[in-house]
Amino acid sequence: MSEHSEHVQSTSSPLVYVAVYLALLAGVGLTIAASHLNLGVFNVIVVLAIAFTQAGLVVLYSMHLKRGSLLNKLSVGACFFVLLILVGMVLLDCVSRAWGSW
Amino acid sequence: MWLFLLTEVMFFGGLFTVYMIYRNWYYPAFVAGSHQLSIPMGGLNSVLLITSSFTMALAVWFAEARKKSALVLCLILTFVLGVVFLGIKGLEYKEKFEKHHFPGTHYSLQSFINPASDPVAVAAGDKALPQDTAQRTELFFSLYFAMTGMHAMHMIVGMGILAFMIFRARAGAYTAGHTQFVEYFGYYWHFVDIVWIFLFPLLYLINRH
Amino acid sequence: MSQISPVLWQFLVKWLTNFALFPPEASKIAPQMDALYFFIVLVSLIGLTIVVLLVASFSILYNKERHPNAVQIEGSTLLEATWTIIPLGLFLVMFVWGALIYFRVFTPPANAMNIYVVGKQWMWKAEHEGGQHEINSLHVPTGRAVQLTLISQDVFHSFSVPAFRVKREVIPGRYTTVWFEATVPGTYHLFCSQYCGTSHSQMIGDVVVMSPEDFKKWLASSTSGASLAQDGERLFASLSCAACHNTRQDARGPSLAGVYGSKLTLATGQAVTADDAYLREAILNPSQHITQGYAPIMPTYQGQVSEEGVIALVEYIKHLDSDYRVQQTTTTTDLLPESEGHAAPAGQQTVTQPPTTKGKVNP
Amino acid sequence: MSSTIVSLPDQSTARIPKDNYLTRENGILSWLLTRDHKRIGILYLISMTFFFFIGGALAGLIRLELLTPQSDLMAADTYNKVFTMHGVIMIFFFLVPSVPGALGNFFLPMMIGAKDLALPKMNLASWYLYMAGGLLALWAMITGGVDTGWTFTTPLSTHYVNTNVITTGLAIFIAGFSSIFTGLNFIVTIHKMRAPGMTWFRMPLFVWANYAASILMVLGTPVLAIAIVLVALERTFGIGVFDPTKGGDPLLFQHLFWFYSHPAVYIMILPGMGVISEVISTFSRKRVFGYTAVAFSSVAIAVFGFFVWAHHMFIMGISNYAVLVFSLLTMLVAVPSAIKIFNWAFTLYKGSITFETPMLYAFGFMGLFTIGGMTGVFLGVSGTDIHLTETYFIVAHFHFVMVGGMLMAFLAGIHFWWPKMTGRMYPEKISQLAAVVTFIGFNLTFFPQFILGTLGMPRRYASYPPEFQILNVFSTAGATILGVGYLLPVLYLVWSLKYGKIAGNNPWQATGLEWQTQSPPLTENFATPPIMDHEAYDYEWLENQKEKEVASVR
Repeated sequence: MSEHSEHVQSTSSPLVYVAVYLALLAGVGLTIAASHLNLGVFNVIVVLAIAFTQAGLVVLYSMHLKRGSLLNKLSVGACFFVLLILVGMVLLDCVSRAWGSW
Repeated sequence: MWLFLLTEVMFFGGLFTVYMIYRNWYYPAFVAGSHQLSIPMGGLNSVLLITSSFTMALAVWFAEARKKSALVLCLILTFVLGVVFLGIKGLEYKEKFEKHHFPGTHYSLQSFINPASDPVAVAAGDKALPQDTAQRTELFFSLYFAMTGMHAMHMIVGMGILAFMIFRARAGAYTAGHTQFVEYFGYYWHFVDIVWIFLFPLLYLINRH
Repeated sequence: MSQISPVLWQFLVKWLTNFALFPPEASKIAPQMDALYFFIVLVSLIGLTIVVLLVASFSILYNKERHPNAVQIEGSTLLEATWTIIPLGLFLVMFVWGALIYFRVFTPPANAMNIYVVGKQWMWKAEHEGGQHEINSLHVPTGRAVQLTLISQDVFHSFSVPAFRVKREVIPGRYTTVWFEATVPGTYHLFCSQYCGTSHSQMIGDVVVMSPEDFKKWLASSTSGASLAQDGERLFASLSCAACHNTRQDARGPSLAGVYGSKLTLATGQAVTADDAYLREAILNPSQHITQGYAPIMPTYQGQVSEEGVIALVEYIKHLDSDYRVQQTTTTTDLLPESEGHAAPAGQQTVTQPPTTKGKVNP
Repeated sequence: MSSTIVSLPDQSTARIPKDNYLTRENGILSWLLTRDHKRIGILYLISMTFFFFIGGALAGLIRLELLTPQSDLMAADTYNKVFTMHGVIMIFFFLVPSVPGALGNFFLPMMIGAKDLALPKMNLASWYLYMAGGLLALWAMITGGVDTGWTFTTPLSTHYVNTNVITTGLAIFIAGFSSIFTGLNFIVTIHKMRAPGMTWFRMPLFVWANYAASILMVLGTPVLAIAIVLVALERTFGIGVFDPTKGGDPLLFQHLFWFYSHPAVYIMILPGMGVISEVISTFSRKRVFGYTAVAFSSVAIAVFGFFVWAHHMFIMGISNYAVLVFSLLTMLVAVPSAIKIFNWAFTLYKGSITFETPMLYAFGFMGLFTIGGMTGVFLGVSGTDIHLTETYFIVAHFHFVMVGGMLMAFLAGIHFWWPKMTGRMYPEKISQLAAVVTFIGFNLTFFPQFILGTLGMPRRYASYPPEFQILNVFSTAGATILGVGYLLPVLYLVWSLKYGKIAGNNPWQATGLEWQTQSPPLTENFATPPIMDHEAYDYEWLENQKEKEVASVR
């Protein structure tokens, strides 16, 4: 499974990983804390925002996307776009069914 | 490898879509279902998986730095953390089976119709749900089992590869410059971690106040 | 040869006598839909002719014998733009036109006469308000908007009447509606067009369109003795609904008189209109449809009432606002006020839409 | 046809090159364990021909049954199983892998001047997965069949049938992996393995088309996989996700299913469009008119392809708002196809056209695909969709696109590249006859179905009202002719393996890199790695090249 042939020695120091690790642990703590607050609809938004930040950290640093090729960045972008379409359009249908005919 | 992970994203994406819709429709049932899940266990699992992801990242780094024993140690740590994660998951599953929260013919609504009978529900301060709402908790548990099950399946596959890698790493296979396999496996393991990062708040942490 | 030819002959004769390119137009919407259909056919034909002409004439003009050396041409932005924009424009016209018709078909007029249809493997069951039941057939009058409220007991079916140009998926667990106004008396095909299992192709029937007078006669002759609402009343009593849903001061449930068609505020703060679909949901999944000010104590009737039962209950609640008994017994036939049937020409309903309430729902 | 561009070497002296990918290694194992993309392409070709004829035989049974209004040849449940398996086999085991699996595997690396695909082992794995899936599907068919229709509509497929749904689902799941692997491989190959000088806009349009299709495969297939997994879980455990009695929404399944299965239509047709671009350019000796427009329309189709899936569900109770949005987007996706058709037509303009078999198939494609595409508009327009959906109109529509479009393109490609694959020409006259027979048979089979659909005959009916019989008889008669049209190529192509004329390197005088090497090619494709120093479809470059060769020989 090789797709970047221009594989470089990823010399990012383990310090980055430690930082990411700590940030992720903090994220877990934060989500648990946030879920105990009563924020109404914002609960899910806050929780998802934290989750996306965490995922972003992992993707960018642990998975080296930040230093990855343009192709990788593009394809990740494309994938999230398509995923967004899937979730968004299905939700559009299911939510708007309740709106009645007009 | 990235492209392969993207297919995985779409695979789980389908599940998340289903989850989003039902959560939107049957929110009270999802809250009650979520309260049946144990935050300490789920939280501990989060920590475990994040740690294993960390050790995996270190493993990649050690492989590139050509430090064999450190690499093997990190891989073993990753593996052990994975085993513990699955063990805890197994305990959680076992509890659900005993309470008949596994969807299907034996599904029981007791904890939701009559929360007083269930210490977990009492602890969460759940009120009794009307029967029709309670029935929707089955959907929650369906999705819970489907999503965590798929996730666990990915972990089991990953740990199979991990075992193979430990074996090869001890023979010095990855510390001679060919680190790509370790690196790609690392991507896979991080992906599994990311899925859990989303699963944990979405399943365990619905409306805990 | 001598054996084959009579068969062939028969075929040809049959074909020539029965030949049709499209089914009879027997509803008000049919000519409108056919107009769009022929518009698209026309556009397609023109498009096809252009392509065929281009290919044929280029093939003749520039075949190798006549034109041994090809001239390399890069392309032409102007031409590209032409065949991007013209088709796009045409497609957009079709889209708007199609959408208008779509909403006409699926937005019933207010004064439509309601018939319930239950689909199950593998038959259609139609229930008229007057209690007339039909299996695999549907009798409707001409000149009157008929709204069908459809539901399936098991799998997806699809209620299709080609002569009316209407079709609607019949879904388990949810009412769908479609309406039409028949114009030409006759007997037409009724198909299930969504594959629904082994005997899918047997799930067919007849739609009988009658003149209003004949329809009255038919209603009178095929009544089962009790109207749908009366069936519903019986069920209402046997399920002891009235124990809570009554007009007493200390009633545990809201009174249902006049509830149909009214705007309700739910316990969740949502505003909804109590229509058929809402009533059905409220019977089967009550806790999500609690009216403001009441406790969620109503048990679910999921699995205890058949779809026909739910329909009867809905119909009963619908008629609670008035002295329905009098109405029903005197006349299932009064359901056909000749004057009203023509009052609101069907098609115009969608064009002048009343302002919507979508903002209020779903905060 | 008096004029032709075919230039064959002198038959008395010409020999098939001794060293080529077919002769390099021998024995069954050398085929079964090969990593050569060309051999894998041949494996795909053989196995999918096998599946095509099984699917075709089932189609024959369907048409025979529909000869009479009663269900007399088969009982209704048998008929249901037959059309289900026809759909499953034709779609998942023939159409989806056809052009990418056989022609794409074989020629895509050659066209970009690579010596193999980027991931040869994965390529072989994808063939094994394909075979595993295919055999599992056949096994499911033999041990009782499945009668849900290829769409597996819930709750019918989850609660109301007792047939091999899970086995068939598993077969499709496995085949899905095969198609993901192929797609992955193509994307990586196109990005990483292009020859020096092969810039993006020098790639043949066939490569562009396959690239677009690969994106769809990679991103769409997993969603189908999860839908199938959920159906299987529902059947085994009763998890209720699609069960209305438990609060599930059966429509959600259709959302997930069509999220893959609509783009799948483009997975099937896009590579076919790529073939047509190659063929039309070659036989009119001209660069494809508006190369960039055609290339980008492929990508546009791929992107828009993801937006339109719910037009399969207009009458199924999705919300009116969703209908509006999806109908509008469907109109947009029709435009790139129109662009392509017109560009192909204008490629002919001032060309120098000859009418060999591939070109005849390409003309057939253009006519039939135009009809197929336009009838798609009838179904994308929400108003007419109400009347026409779920009838024979839709059956005719997608057969025009899939069989009239895709299969014509596949046959065009097979004939076009046959000399390159085998080193021998197919017999020209009889193959032209086959092309014409196919075209006539096809129209006779499927055109009456448009009328049947407009008249309202629903699809998937084992028996039907007698007034529809005459058109059905026409259709069945046409199917017989069509069957002959498909059998002929198999016969004469096999015949040509031994007796065909020796083709030489470039019988069509085409410009693609694949034609600049020997036929059949070496295992490593090119003796020296090629350098792309000209634009795609540059016939003047080819002329110069020939002159140079002549000069150097002297």
